[in-house]
Amino acid sequence: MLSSVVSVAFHGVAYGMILYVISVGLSVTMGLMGFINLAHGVFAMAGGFVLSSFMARFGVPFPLAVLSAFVLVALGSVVLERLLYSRLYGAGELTQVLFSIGLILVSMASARLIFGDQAARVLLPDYLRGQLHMMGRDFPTYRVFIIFFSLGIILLLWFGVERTRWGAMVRAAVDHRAMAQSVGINTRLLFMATFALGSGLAGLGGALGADILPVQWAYPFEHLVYFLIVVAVGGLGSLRGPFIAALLIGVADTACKYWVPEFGAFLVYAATIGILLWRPMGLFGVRA
Amino acid sequence: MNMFRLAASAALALAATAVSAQQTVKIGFITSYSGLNGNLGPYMERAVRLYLKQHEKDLGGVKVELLTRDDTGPNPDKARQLAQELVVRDKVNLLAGVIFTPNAMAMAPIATEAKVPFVIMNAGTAVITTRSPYMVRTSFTLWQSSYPLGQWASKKYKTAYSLVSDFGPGHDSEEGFSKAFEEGGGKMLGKVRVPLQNPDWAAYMQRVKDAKPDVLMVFIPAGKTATAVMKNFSDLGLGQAGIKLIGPGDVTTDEELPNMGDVALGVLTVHHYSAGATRPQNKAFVAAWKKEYGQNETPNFVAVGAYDGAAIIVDAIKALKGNMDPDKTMEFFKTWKNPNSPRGPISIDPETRDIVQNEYLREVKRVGGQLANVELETVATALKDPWKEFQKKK
Amino acid sequence: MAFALQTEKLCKSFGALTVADHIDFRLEPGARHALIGPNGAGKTTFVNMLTGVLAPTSGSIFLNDQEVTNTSQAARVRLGLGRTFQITTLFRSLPVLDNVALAVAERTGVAKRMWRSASSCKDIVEESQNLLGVLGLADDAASAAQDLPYGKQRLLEIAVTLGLKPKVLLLDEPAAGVPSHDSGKVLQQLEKLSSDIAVLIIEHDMDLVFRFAQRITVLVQGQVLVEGTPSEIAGDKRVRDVYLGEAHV
Amino acid sequence: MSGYSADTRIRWTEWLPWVAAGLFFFLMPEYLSLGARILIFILFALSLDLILGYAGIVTLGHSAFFGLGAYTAGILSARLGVNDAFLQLAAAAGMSALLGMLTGAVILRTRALTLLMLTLAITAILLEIANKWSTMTGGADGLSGVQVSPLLGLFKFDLFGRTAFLYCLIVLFAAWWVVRRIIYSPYGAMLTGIRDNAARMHAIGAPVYWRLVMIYTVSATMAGVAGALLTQVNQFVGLNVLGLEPSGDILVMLILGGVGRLYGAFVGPVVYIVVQDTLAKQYPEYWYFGIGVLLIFVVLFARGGILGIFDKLRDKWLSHSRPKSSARASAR
Repeated sequence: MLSSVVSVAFHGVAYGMILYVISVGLSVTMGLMGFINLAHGVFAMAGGFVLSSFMARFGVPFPLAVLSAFVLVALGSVVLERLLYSRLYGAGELTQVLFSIGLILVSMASARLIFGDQAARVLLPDYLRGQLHMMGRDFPTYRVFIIFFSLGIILLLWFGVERTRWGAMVRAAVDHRAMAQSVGINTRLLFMATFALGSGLAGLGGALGADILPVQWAYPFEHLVYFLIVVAVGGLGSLRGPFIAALLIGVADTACKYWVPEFGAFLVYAATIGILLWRPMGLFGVRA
Repeated sequence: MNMFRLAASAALALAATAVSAQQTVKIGFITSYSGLNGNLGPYMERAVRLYLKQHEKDLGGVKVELLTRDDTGPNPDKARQLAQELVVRDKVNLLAGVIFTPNAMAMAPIATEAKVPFVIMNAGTAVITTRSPYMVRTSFTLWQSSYPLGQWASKKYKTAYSLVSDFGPGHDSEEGFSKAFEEGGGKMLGKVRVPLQNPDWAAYMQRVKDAKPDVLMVFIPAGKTATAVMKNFSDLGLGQAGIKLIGPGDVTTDEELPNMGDVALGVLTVHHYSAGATRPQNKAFVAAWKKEYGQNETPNFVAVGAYDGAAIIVDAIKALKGNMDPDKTMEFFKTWKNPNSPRGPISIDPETRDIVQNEYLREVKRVGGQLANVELETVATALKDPWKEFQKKK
Repeated sequence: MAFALQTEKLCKSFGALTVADHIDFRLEPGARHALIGPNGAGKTTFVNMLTGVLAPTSGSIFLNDQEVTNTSQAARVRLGLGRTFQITTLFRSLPVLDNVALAVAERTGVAKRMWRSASSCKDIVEESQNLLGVLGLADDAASAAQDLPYGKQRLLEIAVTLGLKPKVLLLDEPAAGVPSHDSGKVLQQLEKLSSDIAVLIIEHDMDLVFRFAQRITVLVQGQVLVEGTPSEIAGDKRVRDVYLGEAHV
Repeated sequence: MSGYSADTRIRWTEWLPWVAAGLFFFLMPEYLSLGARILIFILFALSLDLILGYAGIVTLGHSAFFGLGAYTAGILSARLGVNDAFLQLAAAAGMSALLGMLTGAVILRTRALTLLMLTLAITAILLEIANKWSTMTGGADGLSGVQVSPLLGLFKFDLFGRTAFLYCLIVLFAAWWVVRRIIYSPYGAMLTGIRDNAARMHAIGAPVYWRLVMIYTVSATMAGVAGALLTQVNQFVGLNVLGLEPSGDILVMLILGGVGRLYGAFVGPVVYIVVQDTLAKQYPEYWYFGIGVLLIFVVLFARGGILGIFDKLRDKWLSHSRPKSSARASAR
């Protein structure tokens, strides 16, 4: 019993980490820019495809391919932000919903045209395969890697937001947008940089997670609900909130599947409703 | 640039057949090009087009027109609307295609009411063909593969666990396998049904691992889900824990094998078709496929279901000389036999209008640097859908 | 005699910060009463407690001798308490007429009706037009509220509240943001208000306060400093200290 | 354009949809099944417009009511043998109203993303129930065996979809009439007030929350009727009537047509479904590319949806003849 608790916690945390790395950008862009960006999953999908095609076609080693996923997706998102998103800041949530659904459809069709119907092929390097044996249980090496790597990213991110000048500006802009503008923060540049970072992280998450959440052209729609739940339950504009929420969802989902698989996805949705009724702003929300 | 090639080849095929067109047989072809498992539709269409292209000269001047429609995934009302339009507006002689069970079920009343023969080329829930006397199936049922799988497994293993997707075919597979396994003296340690769209598989695999069965039977719809399952099976070390992975052929469909990589090696499945089968008819089929659609393309079980579906239609047209009276067509369908399908000899059971075929035990092996499902033995010959046979006995 | 509005030992604190400290306040029927005080004295908090936007920490509120400390905002409105907002709060995209009509319909209970057409509710439309006429907005009835000049928006704000036929009217800085040459117009309209209505005005414009009010309460740091007639207040040294002190700092 | 300044007489342009539907029936008899599908989605969009366009409630879970209505009608026939069309409609309306009232009472105190997620979670849970409770709902295989007796004992649902089309048209007409009355009523005016400024509505003494629950219930009822129609026309219910996808689709259709203007709910589904149907025949694997481009185009160049374009053109034209356009209570 105890050992199965350990396993459930472990798998849940690994899954939660992926969810967090993908979704945290969404929490920040939605909190900072007030943009209901349903198309966030597009960036995660792009990350997965970058990883897979770099490794399969150009023989790029795994670590470099992961890095490329982050960089390329971040750069690509800047183009989108300048061309499209920036025109719609403050355009009303309905317009943003319509736009982001349109973007999802276009990117799904494009991904299918370019990459075909199969899921992105990810062949992990040998040193990340197999199991680690600890405490009388086996733990898949790749998931252990995901947990530690994501933790590193998360700490780096938190440090950046809590301790740097850029972070201070972001926090100021999230809490008091008008004030931030009036004290001369270049919100245009700030938004762009933040958007790029958030999307880059999504790309990174999509690439890292491609072995667990297979990346295929239908990806942005399939996982949308989970990303949204993480953000809504965690609270907009917060870094900690979605982290707790992602872990909660990861562990709850895994526990439910392990012990009471006949309940399917009930638990996650019921928990979402419960938490949101208890705390309508999410666990750590700055604004609803 | 799939789209353009497809369109071009379609245009060519039509132009070619149009030369001596006195008579036209219209086929309303509904399948899934978009949405969940939208990747399967193109296999179906390509197979039909390939067969028509190979056999258009045998048609005696009768022109075949294929009207393709996208039902956008498991979307029964859409499928029904399309079928209705095809029948009413386009006045098709036949309906064909369909990946998903609910779509086929929703279309059944149309076939009955309009008396339009309906060739099901994939959807595999056993009960479908009972819903309309105008249905015939050229694909498979899940009982056909899962029941012999259970029989075979019960001879080699003592305990089993089943993991299936939570929808009709999944339920069929679970029931077929466990019935046979338990009849053969085996013991089911557990049965889990998994939501169709399930993000993370680790929890289920852990559950199975902790139950320590001899063998794990998996059915999930073909495609990327299968890859995810295989990877998790290997990541969690179920193989090292001494658990054998088996299933109907959907777990190791031919086109997904490259994505799975070495983790698939040694997986045993029972299915009616493998692209790697060495019978000459199949080699010819695979070669023609690669010639038509590219060297990296491989047909799969969806393709063969549709290929034989096209065969039954073409044979009917030949026999009836293009006069597709619905009842005569159905009479022809009911006695149809094809000893030379890429999957071996097949026929239609006159009573149930369902496919009768062989089932093969296969193992994933490396053949010439590529992974392939290699047929080891024939575990069932000329097998009728076991579910319907059991229903009769009741 | 019943008071139109009365508070007893009304307190509100946010954590360690006390913004209302045992306020005892009385508004007589038909009164013209002003509440003044330096910035941060707690005037807006006080108004928000009176109207039910904020719940007090302790103490009680009475409206015509009826305790309303815990009743909802909507219920207080039905008991005759109307308020305007410091920051203009209108139905910006709706026509001026509808801004008032919504309030009138709410008061008369017509707003719940789903089955007849709004524009055929002659009594509502006429009453709204009359109110607009009284406040000099008759010609603007068809414009969107957001298209009005700011001074007129302040008047519309009052018109909406008057549509509720309040017994007690709380005016939260009615002239805020209005150019000084226009604030006279606002005052003019205020002076025309029926004497049945008890008016409590919160205002920074001292000129307006002293011309309009018959009694003045001075609030400082959440406490009532002094209350009296305009001339008493004008002569009060403590009040002068507060304002002069503020002016010098 | 609703409220106390509105002219409530039916303008000649408002008859156009009905004339078009009539012409469609006679001129395109082969497209009637597509036509019935469009009518059903118009009704669904209309119900959404009532809460989204007029009361400002943004939801990703409106399929909960559509789906419940569809399953209620289906289960009534396939499991309980009640085949009377009007009984099925009434039952579907009743169940959806009940669900609307119950869920509305719980969730309508929240706003924005929270409300969006709560509505989404509710329809997702219903989807799970429909999937798991297969003895009642048929699960993922769908519920077949639904039958509808001939209407009034006379009109059978035929293969050409004539009866289905006219039946849907009549139900839609009735719903349109109800919705039109509501939005021009004091209640409708009050709803636009809530949408425009909920805080002000509180301050003039409106019990905002209960008013929202009420209209949410009305809207849910109507969505339930739309769902029941889909069941009756198809004689089948599939899981695809519940969950995120149908909710998102109907939201897109409505915004595409134009929100809060009554006829946006007519234009949106017509354009969306016709474009989808046409593109899907040409490019079955890539049709959603075209839809996506259409949506982005509308967002960038035609805020306020397709009807918004007409408004802009009219305003431009009017601005030549009149100095200033009058206030319009149109959508954001």
